[in-house]
Amino acid sequence: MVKVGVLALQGDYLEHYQLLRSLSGVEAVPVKHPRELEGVDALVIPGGESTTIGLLVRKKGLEEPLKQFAGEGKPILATCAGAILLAREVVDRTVGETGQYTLGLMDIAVVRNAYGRQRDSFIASVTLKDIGEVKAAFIRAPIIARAYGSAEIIGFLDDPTLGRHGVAARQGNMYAVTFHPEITGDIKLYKHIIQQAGR
Amino acid sequence: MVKVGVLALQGDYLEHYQLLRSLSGVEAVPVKHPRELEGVDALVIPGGESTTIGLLVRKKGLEEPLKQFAGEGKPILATCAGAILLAREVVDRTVGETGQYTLGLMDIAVVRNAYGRQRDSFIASVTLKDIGEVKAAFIRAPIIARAYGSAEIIGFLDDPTLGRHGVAARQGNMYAVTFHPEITGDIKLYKHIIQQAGR
Amino acid sequence: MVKVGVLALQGDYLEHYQLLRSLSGVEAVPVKHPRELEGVDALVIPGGESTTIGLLVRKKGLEEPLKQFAGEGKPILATCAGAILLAREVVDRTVGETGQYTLGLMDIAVVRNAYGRQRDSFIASVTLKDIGEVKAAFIRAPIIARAYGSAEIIGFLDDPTLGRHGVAARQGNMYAVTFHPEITGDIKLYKHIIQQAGR
Amino acid sequence: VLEEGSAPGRTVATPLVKYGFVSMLKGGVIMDVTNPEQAGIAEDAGAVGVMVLDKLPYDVRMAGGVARTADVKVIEEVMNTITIPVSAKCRIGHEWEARILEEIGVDLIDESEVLTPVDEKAHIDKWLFKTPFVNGARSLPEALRRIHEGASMIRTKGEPGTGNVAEAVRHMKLVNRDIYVLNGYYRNGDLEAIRIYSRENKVPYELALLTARLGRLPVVNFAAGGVATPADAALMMWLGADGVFVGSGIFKSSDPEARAHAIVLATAYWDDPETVLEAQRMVSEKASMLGLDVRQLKPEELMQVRGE
Amino acid sequence: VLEEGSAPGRTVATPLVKYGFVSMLKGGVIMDVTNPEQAGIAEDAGAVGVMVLDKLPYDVRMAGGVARTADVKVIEEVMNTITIPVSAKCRIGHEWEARILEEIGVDLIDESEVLTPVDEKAHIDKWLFKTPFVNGARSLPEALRRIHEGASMIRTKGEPGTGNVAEAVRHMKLVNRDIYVLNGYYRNGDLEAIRIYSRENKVPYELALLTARLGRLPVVNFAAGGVATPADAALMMWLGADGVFVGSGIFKSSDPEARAHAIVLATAYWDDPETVLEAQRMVSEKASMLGLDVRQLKPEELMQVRGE
Amino acid sequence: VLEEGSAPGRTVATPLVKYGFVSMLKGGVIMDVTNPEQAGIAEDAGAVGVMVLDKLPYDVRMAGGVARTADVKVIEEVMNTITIPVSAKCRIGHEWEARILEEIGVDLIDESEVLTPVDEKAHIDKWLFKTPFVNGARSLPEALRRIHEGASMIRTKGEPGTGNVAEAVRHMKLVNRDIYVLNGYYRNGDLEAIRIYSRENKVPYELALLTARLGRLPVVNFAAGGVATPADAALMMWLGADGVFVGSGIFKSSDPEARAHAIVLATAYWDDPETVLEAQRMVSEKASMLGLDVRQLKPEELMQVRGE
Repeated sequence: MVKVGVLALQGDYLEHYQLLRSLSGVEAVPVKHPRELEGVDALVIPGGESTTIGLLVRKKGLEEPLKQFAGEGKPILATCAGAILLAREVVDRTVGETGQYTLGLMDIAVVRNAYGRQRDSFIASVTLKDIGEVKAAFIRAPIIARAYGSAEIIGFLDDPTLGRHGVAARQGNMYAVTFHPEITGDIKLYKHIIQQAGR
Repeated sequence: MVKVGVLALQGDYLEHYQLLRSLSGVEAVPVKHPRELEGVDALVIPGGESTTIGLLVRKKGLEEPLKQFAGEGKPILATCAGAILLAREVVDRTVGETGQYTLGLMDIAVVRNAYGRQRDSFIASVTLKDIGEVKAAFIRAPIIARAYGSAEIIGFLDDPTLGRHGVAARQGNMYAVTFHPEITGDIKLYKHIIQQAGR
Repeated sequence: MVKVGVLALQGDYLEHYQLLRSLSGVEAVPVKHPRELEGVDALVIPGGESTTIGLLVRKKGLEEPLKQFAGEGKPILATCAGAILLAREVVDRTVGETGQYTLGLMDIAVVRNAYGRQRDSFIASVTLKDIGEVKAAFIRAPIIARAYGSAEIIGFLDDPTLGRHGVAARQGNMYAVTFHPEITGDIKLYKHIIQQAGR
Repeated sequence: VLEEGSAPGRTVATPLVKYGFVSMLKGGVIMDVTNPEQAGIAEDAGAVGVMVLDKLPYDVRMAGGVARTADVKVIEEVMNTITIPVSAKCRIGHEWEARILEEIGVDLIDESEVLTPVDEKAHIDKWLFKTPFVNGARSLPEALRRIHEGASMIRTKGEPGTGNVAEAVRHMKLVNRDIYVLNGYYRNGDLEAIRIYSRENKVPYELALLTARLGRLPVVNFAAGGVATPADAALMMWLGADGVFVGSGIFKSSDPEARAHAIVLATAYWDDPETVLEAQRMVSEKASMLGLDVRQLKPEELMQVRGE
Repeated sequence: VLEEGSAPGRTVATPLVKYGFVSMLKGGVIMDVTNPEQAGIAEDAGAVGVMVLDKLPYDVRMAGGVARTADVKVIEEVMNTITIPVSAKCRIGHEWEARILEEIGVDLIDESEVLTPVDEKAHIDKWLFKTPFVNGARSLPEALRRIHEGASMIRTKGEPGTGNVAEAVRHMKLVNRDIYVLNGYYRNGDLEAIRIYSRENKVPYELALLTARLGRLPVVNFAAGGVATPADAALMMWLGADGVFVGSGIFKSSDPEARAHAIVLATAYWDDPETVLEAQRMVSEKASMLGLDVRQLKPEELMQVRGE
Repeated sequence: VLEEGSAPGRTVATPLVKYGFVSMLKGGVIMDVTNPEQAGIAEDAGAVGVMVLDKLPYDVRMAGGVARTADVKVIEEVMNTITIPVSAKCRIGHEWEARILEEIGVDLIDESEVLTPVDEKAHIDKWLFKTPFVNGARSLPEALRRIHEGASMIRTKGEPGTGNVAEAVRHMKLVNRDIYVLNGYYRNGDLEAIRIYSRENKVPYELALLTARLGRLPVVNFAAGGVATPADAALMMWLGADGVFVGSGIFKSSDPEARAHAIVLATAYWDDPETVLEAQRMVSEKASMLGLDVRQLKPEELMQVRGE
């Protein structure tokens, strides 16, 4: 019985929560307070507004627990806003420097709202190294511009204006994806993570 | 340009009429009075209530024109009520002898309402000799119990209670079928008849 | 299949559009953006307000595409406001110099509102060299005062006050007429142009 | 009703089958009967079907009281006497009377305002039945609501049991005009107007759209209520009816055989004046049923207001 | 208007000529102006015509008193300043103001409810004029009555001088819907319904029939009353207007040049969102005229009720 | 929006994409702003989005006149200042203002009763847009009608600009109760009751059925109208709102930064009394906006009655 946590501060933690519960051999728990992190083997950070989530992480003193959670090498799956939260560098397509707070746990550079406004959101399939093909929704999605240090980009997509660009990255047990598999109901990524949780 | 007549006294002459018009090289005309029979190369008798149509044929003096129409060897396609009208012998599954009037142009014996009531109507495919497979609706359909003289049964169907039984017959250029191809929109039978009309 | 364009910025492009569509072997397309000029073999410029059309031509960057369209020697038929648009010189009967913008593709001088106000509009027949007699409506029509360079006047009309004056001109494949054949529904001019489009 | 040994792909009772059945009735006359003798007369007169009742609408009106489905045995005798389709009325909202009629194999069920309803608010959900249903309608919205519940056939309500065809004419024209109105919107691409229409009149949008596109009711539409003479029948056909129901008009007159025969004739040949005349000759005005002028009825005597 | 030496068969001012003229205005904007400067601005902005008034509708509303045709000299100056068609309003029923406008060669006359009418019951008989006329209409019957009197062009009345386009939207949809209704009848061959319609609404049968056949108004139809922003203009074109009249919306705002230009653009390219946006950018909400919510007006302040 | 070189099967703007977007707003607060500075404050306070208006509802109420969409340039400045989703209000029924908002790339459009409607009868057909829409609702039927027109998100209307959350509470409970009622019918297999419900309340049957099955609104549902304190926000979340709109409550108070921040906190942690308390501490009663007791408003001042 693997205990997977879902960071439930803001956004669509509910979709993750229900998909995980539909998997056998998994116990899904919502995480809002530091103390709900104990005994959690893996963590999922859902989509939403990264500025809001960042603010609440600091406000509720989740900063440290998350860092050492990552430090203990427990797997983390971050989607969209999650990815921004883990990135070290963040810029916005129009606003440029946002100076917003992030955990900065991964050595990646992220560009927010890369595809433009909400109406440019779309659904596409992406092939991820070691995981296979995933069908997902790109909602006001960012892109991973660069990966450096021990981080590597594990998924790409073609686009006429942006050319070839990164949409998924990995560093140790941390996975950052710019898309939403939970909207289309695709569960491959979760399975992969559960294995990572070992035992 | 083949001129095909549709007997338009009662029933669903309209469905025939529209399907025929959708065929190229065919001119469809509704027939209600004896004088509308001139210049007609082929005739279709639609579904409906055989007692009603029979009555009107006599009432409007179509009896003779139809007999000699058949006499001239012009092809006739009769569906369901039409088939009953051409039969020499007619009995009903429950009522037994009906003593209803028919043209009696074909040497066949017909049992009406053979499958039971309306709710026993169904849709099925039938293979007709020399014509191929036809998809049609059996609506309160009769069956052709026996064919004698120069008449022959050209289509069969299996049924648990009735066993193997006839559903289509032919005598010269007269075709009697117990089903409705015009309901499902199947046009093979028409094509076949048009060829029969020569030239 | 000749592809004829109608400049659909303002005015009665619809009348042209419907008449052209009623001709067999012609495909009529409305032109509002530069990109709708590709694959157009001939162009018709309809009646309307020349100042408005001129403004929109510049506003929507149709200036260049039209010049090189003419440069490629593809036939152009311009009616009334169209004629003004192609003229190099334009004056108004009362206002004198208007200093309004034109494409200036033809070496003709045009006098606007030559007949006076709207109530002086009329319907008459005109004989055009190489085309024959055309019945048309003169609506607040201009006149072609002079033709110089390679341009020549191909149609005349008598008037008690103006004497003999030009109402149609030609320069290469460009035809400028001061009247409206599409109001009376006369299609000779179109046929002539389609031939010009070759093939 | 699965029998022994069947190949794949033969199914019973789809909408298409019901549709097939009712379009066999087109151009015909269905007559109200209360016993086998009358049923026989109807068949001999050329009816394409009979409607079995306990009492003719006119008598229902006179007797008052509670009117229910006809006697089962009577219906069966009728079914064993004639060969044409047999239909029967059931009380509005009375699921089980309908269940029974299906059970005994009635060909067509009429959920009718002539009988005393058991539920003024809710009609029967007719998709649950294999037997096709026919319902009455005073206007297009009412018709579309019935189709939405699974009716395979529609008829005008008219004012039953009055021998006065005026209300039927009014309903028929009302239905036609709304159809043309929708058709007008549709052809001019004004879907918003269709949306507002279906909201204001409480009908499903898809059906309104379908009707707008077809330019006619998506199902067969008969005229009913107060038809008493061949001319009435011809008139209703002329107004676009696909066929005619005759209630008390025939068996409350004193020349039923001839009248039945004449109306059949007039219905079939409505667009041929000569034949209609011929039909008109077969009946006499003295013999027709005594009618009722609608303006004389008290509100709670109106049957057409039942159901909604 | 016989001049010297003419061949046979050239006639002036037939309906066709008028029709020709107004269809040249299609897809354009006609703006209310009170002096040549404003007229110039309008022309430079790409207007296809100007409407000369003594006071803008908003000021008419505020000033009260008797509103008449504009000054003749002003109209002529305007005619000598710009090259686009010049039109002017005259009081409802005032034959002679119209006569004069024709005399000075105005291209289009608007018999308008903005001015104080001299006869609420009878409009001018416009067949007697060579100059084309335009009239306002709140509904199709009103429009057909004006056409019956010889109007070559129709516009919605809306509620002038309020900068609120709601009434214009309401009128436009009313007109469209009636047309589709008639069209529906016509296509289904229900001439009787058209007959009843023209009786109930007091319009000539032939015109109703013609409209029913064409499926649109037999003459050009512009939107007017309360247009204040490019988006409003695009909305009206989207609703099927052939063009747009702008009253106080432009010269009562504080950015008239840009606004004029933007509305022209939005009208011409109404079906191209990008351009409409471009146009919307050229104006700012703070600068638009102060509007009036129709729910706040007293009945005798409504202009749209004048004439019938 | 076809770009160069694409593999098969990537489409934009399906309902799923809109649904995805709005569910990212869940648990968040969207604030009314009139300029970029306020937008900045909102973002720093942790808002998940801002609603751009020309005037705050309270001022709309005080100023009267015609209220339209905000200035396009203002909206764009806001979009270039903050990173969170930007939405704007448009007049009910004004297709083109919506068209424009889509064109400039607004993330969410609110067809709102705060602005002066151009058509009280018909809302915009929102299926024609890629940008998601949000509409106000006083009851479940009103909500389902908006969803039927393509709304991707619903909010309570409440009574805007009063700082009194009583009406919002009333609307929220009304919506919830109808859902439970439908849910009750559904679980007990009483589809007939659902049929009657959708007829009586003029809503499409399928949607009522879907709602009955899900036991909640098929789309995201926010609370709006009169929220003024963190406790109000927590209360609305407790009542089942997915998030909160705050109108004049924040920028009409005299401690906007703290209040904005506190409401964000209270919304996110509504089920944790401690945090709500913490949030309540960040504001003071003296500083909140001066409210209006609904019992004191005149009928034609009510905004919640617009549209239907």
